[in-house]
Amino acid sequence: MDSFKEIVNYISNPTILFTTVVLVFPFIFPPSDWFEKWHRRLGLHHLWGTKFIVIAMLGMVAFFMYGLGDYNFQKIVLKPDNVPISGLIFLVAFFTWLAMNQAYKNDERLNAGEKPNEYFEAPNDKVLVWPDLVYVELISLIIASAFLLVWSIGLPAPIEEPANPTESPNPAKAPWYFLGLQEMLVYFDPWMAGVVIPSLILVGLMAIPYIDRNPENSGFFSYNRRRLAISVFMFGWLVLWLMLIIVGTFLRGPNWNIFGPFEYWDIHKLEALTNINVSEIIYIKWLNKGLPDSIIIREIWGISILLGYFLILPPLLAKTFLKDMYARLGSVRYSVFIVLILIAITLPIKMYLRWMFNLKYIIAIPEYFFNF
Amino acid sequence: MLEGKKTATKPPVRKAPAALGETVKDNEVSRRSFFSWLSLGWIGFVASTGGFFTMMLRFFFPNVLFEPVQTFRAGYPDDYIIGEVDTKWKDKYGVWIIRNREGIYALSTVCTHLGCTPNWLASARKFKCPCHGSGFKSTGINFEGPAPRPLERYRIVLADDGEIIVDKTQKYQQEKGQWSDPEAFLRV
Amino acid sequence: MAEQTKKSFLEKAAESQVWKSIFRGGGVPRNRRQRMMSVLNSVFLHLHPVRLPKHAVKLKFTWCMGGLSFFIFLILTISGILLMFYYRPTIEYAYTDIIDLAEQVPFGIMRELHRWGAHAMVITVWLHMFRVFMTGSYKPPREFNWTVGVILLLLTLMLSFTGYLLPWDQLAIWAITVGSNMARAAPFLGHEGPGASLLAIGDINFITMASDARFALIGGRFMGEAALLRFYVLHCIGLPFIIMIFMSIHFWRVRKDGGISTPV
Amino acid sequence: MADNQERHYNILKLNRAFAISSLVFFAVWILVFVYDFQRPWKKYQIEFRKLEIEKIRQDLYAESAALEKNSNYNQLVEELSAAEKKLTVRQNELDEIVQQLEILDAELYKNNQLYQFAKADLDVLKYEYEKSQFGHGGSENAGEEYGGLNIHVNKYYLDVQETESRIETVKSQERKIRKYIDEAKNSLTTLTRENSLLKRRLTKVDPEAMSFANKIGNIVRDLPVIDFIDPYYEVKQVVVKGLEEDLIYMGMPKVDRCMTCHVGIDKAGFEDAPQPYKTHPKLDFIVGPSSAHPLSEFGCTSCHAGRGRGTRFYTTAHSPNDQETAHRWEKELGWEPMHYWENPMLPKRYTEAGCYKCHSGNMPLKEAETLSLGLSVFEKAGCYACHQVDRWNDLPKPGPSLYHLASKTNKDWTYKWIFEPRSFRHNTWMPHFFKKGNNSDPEDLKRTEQEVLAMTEYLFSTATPYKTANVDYAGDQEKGRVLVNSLGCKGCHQIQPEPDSEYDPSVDAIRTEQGPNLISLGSKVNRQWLLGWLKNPYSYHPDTKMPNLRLSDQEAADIAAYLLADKNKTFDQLAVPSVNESIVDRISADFLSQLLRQDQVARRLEDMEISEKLNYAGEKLIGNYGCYSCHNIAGFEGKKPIGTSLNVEGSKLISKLDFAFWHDEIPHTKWDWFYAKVDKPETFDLIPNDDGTYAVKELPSLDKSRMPHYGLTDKEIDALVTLIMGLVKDEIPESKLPEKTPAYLAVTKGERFIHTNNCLGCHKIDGEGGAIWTATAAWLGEVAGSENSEDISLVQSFSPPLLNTEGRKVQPDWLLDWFQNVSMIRPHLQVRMPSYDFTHQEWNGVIDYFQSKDGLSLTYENPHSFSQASNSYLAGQKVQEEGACINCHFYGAMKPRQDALTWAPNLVLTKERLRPDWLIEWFNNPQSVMPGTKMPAPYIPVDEPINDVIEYWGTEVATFVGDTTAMLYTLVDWMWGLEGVEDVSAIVKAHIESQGYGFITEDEDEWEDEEW
Repeated sequence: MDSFKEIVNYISNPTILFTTVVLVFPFIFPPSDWFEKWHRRLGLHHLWGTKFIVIAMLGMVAFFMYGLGDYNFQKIVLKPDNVPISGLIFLVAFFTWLAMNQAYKNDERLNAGEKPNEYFEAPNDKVLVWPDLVYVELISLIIASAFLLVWSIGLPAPIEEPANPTESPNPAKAPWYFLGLQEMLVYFDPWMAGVVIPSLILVGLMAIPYIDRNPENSGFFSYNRRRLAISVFMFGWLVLWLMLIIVGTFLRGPNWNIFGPFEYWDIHKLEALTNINVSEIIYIKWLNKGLPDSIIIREIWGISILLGYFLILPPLLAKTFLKDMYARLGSVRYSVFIVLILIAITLPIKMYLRWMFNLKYIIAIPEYFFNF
Repeated sequence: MLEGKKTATKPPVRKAPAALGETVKDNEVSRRSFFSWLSLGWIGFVASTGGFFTMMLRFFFPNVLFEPVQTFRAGYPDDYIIGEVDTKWKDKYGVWIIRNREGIYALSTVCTHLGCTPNWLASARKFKCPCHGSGFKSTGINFEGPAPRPLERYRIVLADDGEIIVDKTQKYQQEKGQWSDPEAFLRV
Repeated sequence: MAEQTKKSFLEKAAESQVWKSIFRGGGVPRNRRQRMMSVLNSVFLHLHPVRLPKHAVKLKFTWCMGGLSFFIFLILTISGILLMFYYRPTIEYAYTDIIDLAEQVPFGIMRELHRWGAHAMVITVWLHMFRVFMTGSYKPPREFNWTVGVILLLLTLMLSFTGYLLPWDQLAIWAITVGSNMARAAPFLGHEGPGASLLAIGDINFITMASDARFALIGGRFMGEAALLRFYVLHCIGLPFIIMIFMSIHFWRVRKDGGISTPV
Repeated sequence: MADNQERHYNILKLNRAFAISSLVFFAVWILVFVYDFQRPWKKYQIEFRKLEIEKIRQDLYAESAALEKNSNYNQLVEELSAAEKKLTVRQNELDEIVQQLEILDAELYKNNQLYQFAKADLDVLKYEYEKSQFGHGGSENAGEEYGGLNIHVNKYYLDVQETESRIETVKSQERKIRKYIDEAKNSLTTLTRENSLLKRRLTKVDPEAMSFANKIGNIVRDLPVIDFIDPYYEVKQVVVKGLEEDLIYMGMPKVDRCMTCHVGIDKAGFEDAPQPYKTHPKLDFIVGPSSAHPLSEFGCTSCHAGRGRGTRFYTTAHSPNDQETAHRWEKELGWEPMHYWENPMLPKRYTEAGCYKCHSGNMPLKEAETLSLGLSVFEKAGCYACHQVDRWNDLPKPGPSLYHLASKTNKDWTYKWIFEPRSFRHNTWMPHFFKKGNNSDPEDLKRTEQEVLAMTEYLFSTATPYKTANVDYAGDQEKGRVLVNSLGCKGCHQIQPEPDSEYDPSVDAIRTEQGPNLISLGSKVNRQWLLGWLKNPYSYHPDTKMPNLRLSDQEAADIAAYLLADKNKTFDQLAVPSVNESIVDRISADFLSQLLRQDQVARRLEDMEISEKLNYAGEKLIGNYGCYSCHNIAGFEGKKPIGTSLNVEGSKLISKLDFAFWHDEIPHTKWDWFYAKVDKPETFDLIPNDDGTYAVKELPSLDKSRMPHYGLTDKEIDALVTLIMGLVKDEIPESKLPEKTPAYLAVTKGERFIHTNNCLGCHKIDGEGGAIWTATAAWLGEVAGSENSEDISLVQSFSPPLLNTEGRKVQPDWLLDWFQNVSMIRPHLQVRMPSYDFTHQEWNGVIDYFQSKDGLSLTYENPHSFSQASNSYLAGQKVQEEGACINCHFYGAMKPRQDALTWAPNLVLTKERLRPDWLIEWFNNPQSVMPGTKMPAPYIPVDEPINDVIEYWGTEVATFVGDTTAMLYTLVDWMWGLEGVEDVSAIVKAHIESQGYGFITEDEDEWEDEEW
């Protein structure tokens, strides 16, 4: 069994975990025909069948039960403020399944030329709110209240030692719903991870209805006809948001080092964190001279890379891969969409640059706190 | 915002007399006068709202702070000998003041490993942490033991009367490239 | 008397002038009209339309997450107001008041209810948004209500964040320290943000530790008394006030935009 | 648009109304911003900034002028330019060095990075390796990997070090080249430091000295709305941790914002600026950052009181020093009394009240003259006897004992004295209970006369006899007069028949009032009592402060004869009224009715004889007036004092002070109430009329204010009010109090003991005290003529000795012995150290005080050892010979060579008495130890050629040449070897009786030059 723990610990390393998830993701949530083909061929569509959710839930429960027998796992999972995240894992898994299950069923109906499941009730075939909805609501309220009360009795709210601004706990973590952002701090400076990215997430979310102009499939679950939209959303929601939260909560330990779920939080654990900037690579490693004094000359390479990424890539894509999309969205919507997507993609890009080349900053101007 | 207000209020005011000059019969409304009165009204209203929000914003910055003083006066540059680590503020403020040929800097006495307080070993010319043996050079750079990064430096500037002021609110970390900040190092 | 009329006490009560004046003549709805009127005549139920598509009452479709979010918000409001009777937002008292809630105050479980409810609300709001996305319910004419929803999501997170500081323990201040340190890196507005050092005239820097965005948030250069008070006021008055305004808009727009989304 | 259906208003009108209302609204907003921006303190800061600029400019001007005149400076400037010229020749070398450094820096950067990377990897491997050792997983070949990488890392480290040393070499080359220029620059910087600092300061405050950007910034930083960022004009404050503002429910740390307007308060150089810009006086002592009371630790209101958080003149609760100031403030600053703050600022004259809350154990308080005077008066006047204050709980009653009054004086005198003490002795501390504003009606006078008669009757009927040995020497008045002047009586007593119109009360002046003014004793006491008292005061009153002067019977008789010769005829002729039974009945009835019904009272009175009534009334009246609080009176032992306890009087709520009918005439402040109460205690029994006269309130006799009238001067009353305002309940944490070291406690206790027992009436310590010197001078004038009495050094030599360095000076066990058994030390002195009946503990307290004051804490020392065969002893013998100590000092029975005028202590006493260390200090510089002493520093060879020393001083002395201390120790050794008679008093007495002092009355100058 120890070897199982070691395997789990091993694959918990973000390099492996993230790479796996990124590689598998398009096959689970195929954004295009090609992936769709393999999705079917690999039988991944069975994931959304009724059998699977039973197996998955049982499996997850079994994993947690097994894990709770381990001191380290128990310690991190049963930390009062982490309990909701365990709940979140189950809930998200279930509801993702529920949504996809209904979506696939509807897709089949649509493919068969039928109306979606939700349509069976013709517009005139309505029900009165009293008592059906009111009653359902009342019952939900009762169940939810009872659930919260049980939770409250069962799990005391945490109260740790009194606040001490001079003695920081190790690790010091933000509230769990912001841990995704804190995780990004490893790869970005605070102005990006803490300000720009959250703002863009909000802007991006608000922009969804204005960019996704596909008029179809409103009011019922479906996948096929919105697969790009859903795939992109799912990637952001499940991978970039929830997975980073889970990593930040369960896997980040002292000195913000990565610890597997069954690993002891050893404060002495070390990770080589020596990183290097693009300018240093170019001037010192390659050109073998000192860094130039002028900031512009020093950072011209990084600036060029970034300008190329944000100014040249979008039109290039518009002419090639995303030709259809460009035509559909028009230039303004396309620009907004592509910039948001490109910024979102910088996160995985920077992650891999860090893991592979120890790259710290593409542009490093600490003089003005401008590091990217 | 203020500037916007000033420039924006002018044109309608100039227009107003012209509008008033026209004879307005009963219910007939001149488009121009309608426009200028209305816009004047809106400009005034928006500006006032601006005033309200400015007030709201300013309200969040009190005129005095009740925070403990984090700065202290550390005597004059001449009190420090070139090449020596001065430990006289260690107990009271948790700061070493070191003068080298170029100038003076203030090092935090908190070991970057687990926060113990290292000792200055004058004969070996190094800071040695008694807890886990981390060693730092007189610059604060870590060179032995488990400490992951150099000691932090504090802001150090000259007061009007030439006395050194050490400000512990501002820290400079070498690994972040902050030691090159002009206030991380006092040139004398 | 009871024998003569053969009406139960409740029935009699429902016919009294007092009952009728309060419930606008409503008894237990027994026919279609009464069922409609019971919704129309109640200020609370009036939130609902009178009639709904069938799938709107199916949990499988709605997940009930929006309703639960609102309901948990109500639980949080009530438990929060109760907590305010014992909790004093000062660095002297905050921590010990929280201890007393657990140790001494009758039904101090209110604090657990509040805390876990807050976590639950964050989750239900997320899931609500997830469901709305998956059913494509943000599409015209509901774009703006989706935007309002995003604002509500943000406000929910901010409410939870501001509440996190109030116990004034290590967990609280360090979580908030880590969180609010982001503000000091805000471009141009934080003293460690890109460009902040450019906002200067001569020797005078305009964005400093005592004048940046983080200062406005925590009311000081360090996490301290002012931060606690500011977070408390935001948590108990400021943000609830704003979120209620946006919730009203949200609910109103749900009705005005045609109720729950349905397949065309 | 065109059709206006369903409309009521003309839209144009509405638009117009909207436009106008929103413009007005906007104008109101501008007003709001202006209101918020215009803080009253700003104008003071603006004004102060001008003052500061002016001052720095002046300083800078002066400094620059001084610099230009400094030849050193001009020379350095020239040197520098020469060095710079020289350097241009070697510019190529420098350029090359710069290039080299650039390359080397890049190399170092790279090497360092390689090293850091490798090191980080190594550390990880090390951890992995250690973990694998521990059995917690980790790769198995971690050890090998670790070892392999370690070699790499070490190599990289060597690379780094190598580059570093190369950089150091290049840099040292550069330094060598720049050596001269650097040196010149450094010395120039040192020379111009003050100048450049002033310039720096000027650029911070003076817009004209600022760069263009800063000039703009200087304006922008104080603009409305953004003036939170880094304003120049700002609310300044000090948060005083530990000192709390009493907010009834709880204490809150003090927050003082006074320096927001009093901007210059801690900046030296604005001593002459007008308020509120003035520098605080005595910055080195208080307020200054390095003083004992820095502003940041004590704030302002902890001493001055007031509403520290205020930033406006009114809201800070300023208090005017006098009515004139109040009117000026009202006019100029819109001031009015701040009624909503219990502790308004203390007026300037009562400021020292703030010192007391921390320094309540001291006497005197340094730098607090008024408060010290207040303490002195409070103790002297015996306020503490009626008004309990913890500080004085242990003191005996301030007045003389009346247990044996009948043996001391007679009834008539007693009656007249009680009725009006100042008619007998103009400056007595015994206060007036009668003939006050509230009991001077003819009716009142009649009653009070009978009251005094009753009290006198009681005192005499309860008095027990005072037994003294019957002395029958005839006294000589003249001799007595000389004795009174020379023995030291005047350290504590005055003989001052008329009031001194220029009397200026001070702690020092009150020292001569320790005992009563010795006038008109002939009208007061009987001779037998006086003789007994003079011989041994303790036999009459064990608690008296009057010590025993060890008078012989003859001396006592002489003094008594002198003192009794003075009579007060006017006083003697005052009539004593006869007993008026009906009034005595009324008085007795007043008291009886407190216990009995009216009919019972009448019956009781019928049953009583007149003497019984007098005794009864007398006893009750003594209780009523509280006479027993100050005097020992039979039947009142252990009774509580009658006055209000004043322990926290300064913190009393003003609403608890009854101003009665005084609405405008007395400002309603605590201090004005106290002033009125002390100045004229019956004030609040009176009703002021418009014409300046008073009516008396309708009060039963026993309800009238009993507080007596002391006839104090304004200065004394102010001092007392200062003290009372200082008696507050504030809790001061230990951290703010002087550190309670044993030495501090000993000194504090000692100072108070010394004050209470008036040691400084005779002695001077560190320049304080010595009230007796005037008497000494007077005596000198009589025995040796005015030219001698004007010679201050002579006066000093005939006055009690200075006690500077007493702790270091004497051996403590000798001092204790001597205190308890006083013997002659200074043979020429007439003035006598009295014998006190202090306990061992009290004497030890005094010794501890002396020692602690001098920084000594040891109580036991090794005795000084010496050998009569040693070089040192022999050398000492030579030195004393050459120094001719015998000229002034007794060597046992051997009389000094010179006249008694210059005589000095018997050196045989020294080994028992003095500490060798102190003797060295003394020999080195007698004047610095005891300024004005007649002792010269012993002459010893210091710079003379060694052969001369051997020739003139002998080989023994020569061995000590070059070591002054050792040389002086030879004298110590010699003295320790000196044996002989210790008590030379008989010799001295015989000599002075036969030959006198040998005062030189002619040709004073020559005398001084030759001898000293």
